[in-house]
Amino acid sequence: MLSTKFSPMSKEEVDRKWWEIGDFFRRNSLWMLMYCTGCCAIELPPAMTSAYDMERLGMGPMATPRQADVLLVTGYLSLKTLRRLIYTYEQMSEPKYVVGFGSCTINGGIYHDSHAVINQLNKYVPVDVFVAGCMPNTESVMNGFIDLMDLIKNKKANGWKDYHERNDWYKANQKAALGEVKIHDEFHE
Amino acid sequence: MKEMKLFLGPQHPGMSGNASVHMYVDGDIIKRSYLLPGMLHRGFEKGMERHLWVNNISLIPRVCVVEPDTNEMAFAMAVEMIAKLEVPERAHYIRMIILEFARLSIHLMSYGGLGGPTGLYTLMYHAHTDRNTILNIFEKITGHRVYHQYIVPGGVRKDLPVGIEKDMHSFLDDLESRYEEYRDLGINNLSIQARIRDTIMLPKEVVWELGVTGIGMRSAVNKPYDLRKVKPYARYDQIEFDVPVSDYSDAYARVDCKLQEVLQSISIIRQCLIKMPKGDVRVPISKGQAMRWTVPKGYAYACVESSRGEFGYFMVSDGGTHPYRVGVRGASYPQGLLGVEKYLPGTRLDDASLWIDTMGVCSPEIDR
Amino acid sequence: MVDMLLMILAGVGVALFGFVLQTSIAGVNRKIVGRIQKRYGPKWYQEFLDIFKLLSKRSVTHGWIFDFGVIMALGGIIGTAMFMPITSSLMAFPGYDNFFIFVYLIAVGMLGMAMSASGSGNPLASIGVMRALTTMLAYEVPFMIVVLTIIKLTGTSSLSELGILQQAGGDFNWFVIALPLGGIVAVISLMGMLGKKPFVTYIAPAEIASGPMVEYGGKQLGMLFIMHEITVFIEVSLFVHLFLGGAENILFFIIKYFAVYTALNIMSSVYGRLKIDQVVLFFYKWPLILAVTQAFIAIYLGWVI
Amino acid sequence: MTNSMSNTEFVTNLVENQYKVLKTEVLDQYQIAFEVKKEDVHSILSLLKTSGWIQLSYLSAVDWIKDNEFEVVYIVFNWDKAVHIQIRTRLDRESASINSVLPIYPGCKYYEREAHEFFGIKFPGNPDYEKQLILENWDDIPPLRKDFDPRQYSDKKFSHMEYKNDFVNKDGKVSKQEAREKRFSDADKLRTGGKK
Amino acid sequence: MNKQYSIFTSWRHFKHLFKKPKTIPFTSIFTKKNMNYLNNNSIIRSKKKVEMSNPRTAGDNQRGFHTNDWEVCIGCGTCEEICPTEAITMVERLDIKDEEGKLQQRPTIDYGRCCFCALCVDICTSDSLKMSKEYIYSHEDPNAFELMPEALWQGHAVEEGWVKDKASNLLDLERVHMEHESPDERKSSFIEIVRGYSKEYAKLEAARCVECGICTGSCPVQMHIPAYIKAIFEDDIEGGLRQIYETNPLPGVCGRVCTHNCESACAIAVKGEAIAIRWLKRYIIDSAPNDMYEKILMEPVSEVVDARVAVVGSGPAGLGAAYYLRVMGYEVDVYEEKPLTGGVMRYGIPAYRLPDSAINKDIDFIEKIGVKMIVNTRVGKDITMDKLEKDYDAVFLGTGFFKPRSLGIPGGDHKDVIGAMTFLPQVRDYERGVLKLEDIDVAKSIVVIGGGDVAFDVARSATRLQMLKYGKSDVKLTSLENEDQLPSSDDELFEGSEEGIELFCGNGPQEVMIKNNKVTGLRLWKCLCIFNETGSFNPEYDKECEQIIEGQQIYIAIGQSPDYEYIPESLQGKLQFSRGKIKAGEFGQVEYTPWLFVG
Repeated sequence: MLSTKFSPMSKEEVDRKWWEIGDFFRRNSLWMLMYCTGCCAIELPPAMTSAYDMERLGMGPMATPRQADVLLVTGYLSLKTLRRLIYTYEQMSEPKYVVGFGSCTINGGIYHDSHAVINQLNKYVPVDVFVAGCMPNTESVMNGFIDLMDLIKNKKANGWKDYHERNDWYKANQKAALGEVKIHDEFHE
Repeated sequence: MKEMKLFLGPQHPGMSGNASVHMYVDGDIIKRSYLLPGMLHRGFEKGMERHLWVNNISLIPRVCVVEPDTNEMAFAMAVEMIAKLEVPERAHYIRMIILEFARLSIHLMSYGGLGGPTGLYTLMYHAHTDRNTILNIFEKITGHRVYHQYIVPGGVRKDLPVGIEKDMHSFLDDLESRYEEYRDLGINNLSIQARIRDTIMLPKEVVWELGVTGIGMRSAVNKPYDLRKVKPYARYDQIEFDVPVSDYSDAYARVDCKLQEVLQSISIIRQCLIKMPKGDVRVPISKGQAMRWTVPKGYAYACVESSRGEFGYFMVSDGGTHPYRVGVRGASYPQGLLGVEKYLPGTRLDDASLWIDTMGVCSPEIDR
Repeated sequence: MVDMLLMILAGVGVALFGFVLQTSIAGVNRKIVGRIQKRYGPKWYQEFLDIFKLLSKRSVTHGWIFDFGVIMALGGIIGTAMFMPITSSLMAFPGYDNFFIFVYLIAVGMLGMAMSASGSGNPLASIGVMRALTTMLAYEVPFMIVVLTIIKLTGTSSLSELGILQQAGGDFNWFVIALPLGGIVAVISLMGMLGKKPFVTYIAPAEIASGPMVEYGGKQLGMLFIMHEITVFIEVSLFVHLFLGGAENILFFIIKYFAVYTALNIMSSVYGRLKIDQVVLFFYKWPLILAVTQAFIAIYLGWVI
Repeated sequence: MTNSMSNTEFVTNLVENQYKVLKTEVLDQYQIAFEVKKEDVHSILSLLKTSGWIQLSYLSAVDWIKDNEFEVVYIVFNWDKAVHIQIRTRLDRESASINSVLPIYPGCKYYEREAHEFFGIKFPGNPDYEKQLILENWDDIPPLRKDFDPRQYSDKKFSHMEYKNDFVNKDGKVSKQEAREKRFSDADKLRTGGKK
Repeated sequence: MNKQYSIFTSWRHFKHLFKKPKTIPFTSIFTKKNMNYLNNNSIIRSKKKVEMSNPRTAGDNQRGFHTNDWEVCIGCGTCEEICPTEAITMVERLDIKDEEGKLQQRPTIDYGRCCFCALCVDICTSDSLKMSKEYIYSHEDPNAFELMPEALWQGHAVEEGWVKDKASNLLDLERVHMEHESPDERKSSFIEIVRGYSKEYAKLEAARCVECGICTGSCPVQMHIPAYIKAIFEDDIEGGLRQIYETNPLPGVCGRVCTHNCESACAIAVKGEAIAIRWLKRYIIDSAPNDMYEKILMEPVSEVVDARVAVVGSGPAGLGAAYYLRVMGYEVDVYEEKPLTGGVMRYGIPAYRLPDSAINKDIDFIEKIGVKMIVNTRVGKDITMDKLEKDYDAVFLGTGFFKPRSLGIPGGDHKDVIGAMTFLPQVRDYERGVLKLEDIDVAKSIVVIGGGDVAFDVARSATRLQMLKYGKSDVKLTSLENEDQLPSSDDELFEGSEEGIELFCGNGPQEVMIKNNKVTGLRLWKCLCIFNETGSFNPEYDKECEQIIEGQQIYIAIGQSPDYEYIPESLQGKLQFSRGKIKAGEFGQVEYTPWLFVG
């Protein structure tokens, strides 16, 4: 009976099924890495704490990049931060997602002509969802997360794959803005 | 054992804000440490020179994220000082209400933040929930939860909305009734006391040396050195309030002062609501449309008492439509940079993030 | 041979049961703690989602010690859990439920984790491991004294027999009541064992960024989570069997287990974390004094309620 | 704190009696400014410190590019007398250097580092003043100088978003907006006699 | 202080186990779309549909996403100017109807820049740009963050959040007070009413301008209005003067008497008082020292073209043409029949509005750059058209409308029914002292017909003459249009009535009442409508509503027609006329007579 009914799935199909199952877990247990790169981080505590209780969505803060699934880039990125952000992003285990908060990550925001702040985040690391606002209210943040989950469900949150595929492009952009991604100070010799 | 290099931040749950404390530790004891600022550098002082006087009001709250109102107030005061503006009486009271709510909000946040380094997350959850209510009140008044852009040179941007007093009173009553609960959960709790008593000292002698102001200073020198008392701005001279002080400058004393200030703030807001007159709330900086407002030539240094100390704006105007130079004295600049370098060594690794929290080091205002 | 296989299978079953039980209860506990924090908390099965999510992720390795340590930790803990009696009569390896087996075997898992964490090369991880071991030293001493007192009083170190002994004495003739000081010491030590506040110095996200776990991500972290859940299962079960009179049937076991774990969780939710030196000082002060007093009272004076 | 007006007078007498002050400005009852010569700064500051102005509130600089000068500003405060004192002095822009006030006010350490970083003023006597503090791998002139244009720098290094949306509706006609803008800029050029 | 602390203090918080949490339910956090996602996400698929899910409604002042009512928006671009983040770009939309006082452009907002400061709302000149209470928007594509605000946000109506009010307004809606002579004083003399701005006041007034440039389009000569206002603001008189002279050779005159269409188009006028553009122009002219004038005026005349042009008539058109021709390098001669150049400026407009000094200043400078003025020479009488054609390479006709239109009602040809253009030159001549007061025949009571600026000129001049002559004034003014539709400018109406002119607006004259060969009054009928359905002039009257107003003289100021007598008949045959004007091509060149140009 089994042998007649069971048509062996192709390897791709098996992979796809596994991936979908994995996606279910992944999107229901997004652990965030808050890198407080900018102001928008201030709206995350309300989201995480009792008023909005983000844990209901299965999300929670994580201490280190290795443990986290989604990197929250909360606002503008100065060059000094961007170096460390790239470090952080590359340390995260895949699949990983990035949410860009606020105007600054989209097109520079109020710091568009500053000498120290980059303008477009998605030139340096791939971004899956942008949340508008300066800063986004807690509700926008929460809705942004649902959007990310929806994207994961529809297999559209592929930023991390893109980072592999177009690694040269990202690296070139990083180099153009930063000069050098490597950090030079007493602690990073 | 050899000295070990450790980072506290920038991406670190114990670090409030995007800055990094570099530490050399021996076992658990910090041997040397210094703050690595600049992660949040946006070139504010340059940016302000390049914005019109009126446009600057959208820029300045962003100097210190958690407490935008003191920025706005200091900026407004500096402009008013140069332009010799007479702010309407009602605006003074509205400003005080906003400032005190901001103080409440940041004290709650930092008291809740005590829960982070000590692991008492319940405290954090409770405090942030109450802070959320304040943010909602702010939103009703100013249009945004965090970046209020409300206190502007010449007054405030809009009058208080109708019926907001009710919201304020109900929140204040609620907070006051739960004040003892808060103390019991936090600093009366023995496990927290173990962490903050007799540790992270900032001795009286070094306060002046560092230039630390605010609670960090008052909890050490036992004198009411509060700018609201010493050189009253707005209408603080017409309000009765006490300045909590202490002569034993451990972390406990600082948190204790902070909590007592919460009560004082509540009382100030109540007095303001009673004393507030009716009338206009804003005068323009000069005649004409906003893009052509000018401020006469002059220098000014205006400072306000933020939750972390003296927050000052140094301003130079050359009579044009843009400020010539704006310098920001971040309130936590001394304790954040020099304090970490000189007085963190000797404490334990566990104390580093408590230092940052109880001193109220706000990295965006250091970096600017 | 078949017996042996069946027993091992049953042992794995016990470990699995422990994992499922503990993970579910942990999920429910997150909701309960959430209540204290004025919120609803996550879904009760959130812990499962988290663990499976971690297993579904790709992970980075930091050398073979790192990977091997994780497997050793998980294997060691599963091995330990296999010997755990569920009720006083239901167990995979009857007769092998001696208290000391657990003390010995659990060290394998801990060692694996310590090895792996040190293999990651992150200074925070080594600090974390150091702190974990220090804490362990601190809480084990009073706990051992209390347990040895029980063993001395009853003359047996088998968990199931201890359980049956307590049940035979009538309702609530539990050691936690019979030896009240020891009971308090055991509860405090259990909090240390489970890594509950105020004794959770080795995870301490705000200081050492979750300590030993700092470099783990993806599958390794998932395995560590499973290991952690089973460790908790072992430790709480030990307490149930030693101090709460074991369990006549599975239902009682689950109820007692739930009650102990939840009570500890609720308690720990309103405490902050102590410093590592304070933890050691604390355990060597009050619990040790209490434990020694209890041993003295119970063994030499024979005052047992 | 009472009798504040006499506080500013007190300061004025204190400083003006002993040093040559180029300009005195009483900004309000809590603030007073002195413009002094570079050589006098340190002695005035130590005088003030001994008279109770023990807190250095702020130290920074202003770039007066038209005069080719930097103006260094020290703001000190006395909590008992409640007067902020600005001490301002001008330095030559090309070789801006002034001795550190570290021995008088230890709190100036980081302010001086920052002033060096953002203006390029040298502070001999401050051990670390040449280390980078806020910026990292900076590759241009100090950014707070007036001749530094952050927009230029930003455009050079960081791209801007170029939106692909098309909201323009011209119906294939000549753009009036462009014509208008051209006229605007032409008119602006006229100001300087751009006709020539 | 009694410090109470123990291990157990925090246990009181166990009570929260049995209290309702403070958490906000999902249905007031998430949008409906996201709530549906959540509903379908659990392991057990729930069939339950989400009925209501709305994020928390923000406070009344919420600075959310923008909405912009395109009907109200005038496209001034002030929002673009003030935006601190350069997030706003004005985008050309030619699908919007082209209206006076509006530009065909609307703002787009880049939410990758916007900082939600609401300064754009506070400075919006038409109050069309508002902020809604919507604050939720996220997208995976950064391109989706440039939006064009419309009255609806994302296709549905939303509540208003931050709107401008009195306190938050950033525009200055009130004009800087201009000093006027008081009505009593000015009534009895011809001194200039408007004193002009001082430097300080001019700067304040200039500071009100938002530089939108809508006015430029409504100006007949397309002056660089925002540019020279900015120049005033920046205290750069020289630059402003240059900008003015680029388009207008007679700024001194225009600064006093132009029709200032710009001011009715002014963006500030949508909500407040328009910028005093005309007076600001006058300020530049008045405050510029003479040497600056010369410097600026001489600059452009660089090369000399070997060609000569004759300009007939020295009115505004003639002088303008002369100036620009001269600037281009032509040699220009201006022919004027009257002893003084200036045409209507000199002989039409009364001195209280336009003193001679201002005209002289302008004309002197035109003369200075090399334009030759030949006065007292009437073309057609003193010099023939043919001669002009022979002597010059081109001829420009800049003659004005001096012949009064006739009234066409009974009694309209009486000698006491006087045309405005007969009267006004007399007034000017009196002011100059050419005529004596006694020579001018002004009756004790006067009726003026017409509602334009000229009618007011007549009425107000007559008032002054009466005051001088009799010590009291009695002038009535009647027009077809109602008071609020009068074609004259508002200040004329306001100042006129201040000076005691009685208005009988909305009435059509039917008969001049004559008794004993003397005018005694005017019979009026109520005017119902002035234009018929097709829009041509065809007034209808209400005969029932009759009114007779008394007056000994009647002045007609209902428009003038040109006088082409000077053009020889041979030439007239070739020309075509339309509504009193010579028909010409695009550049003023007359068909079939290539050497002839008209204004």
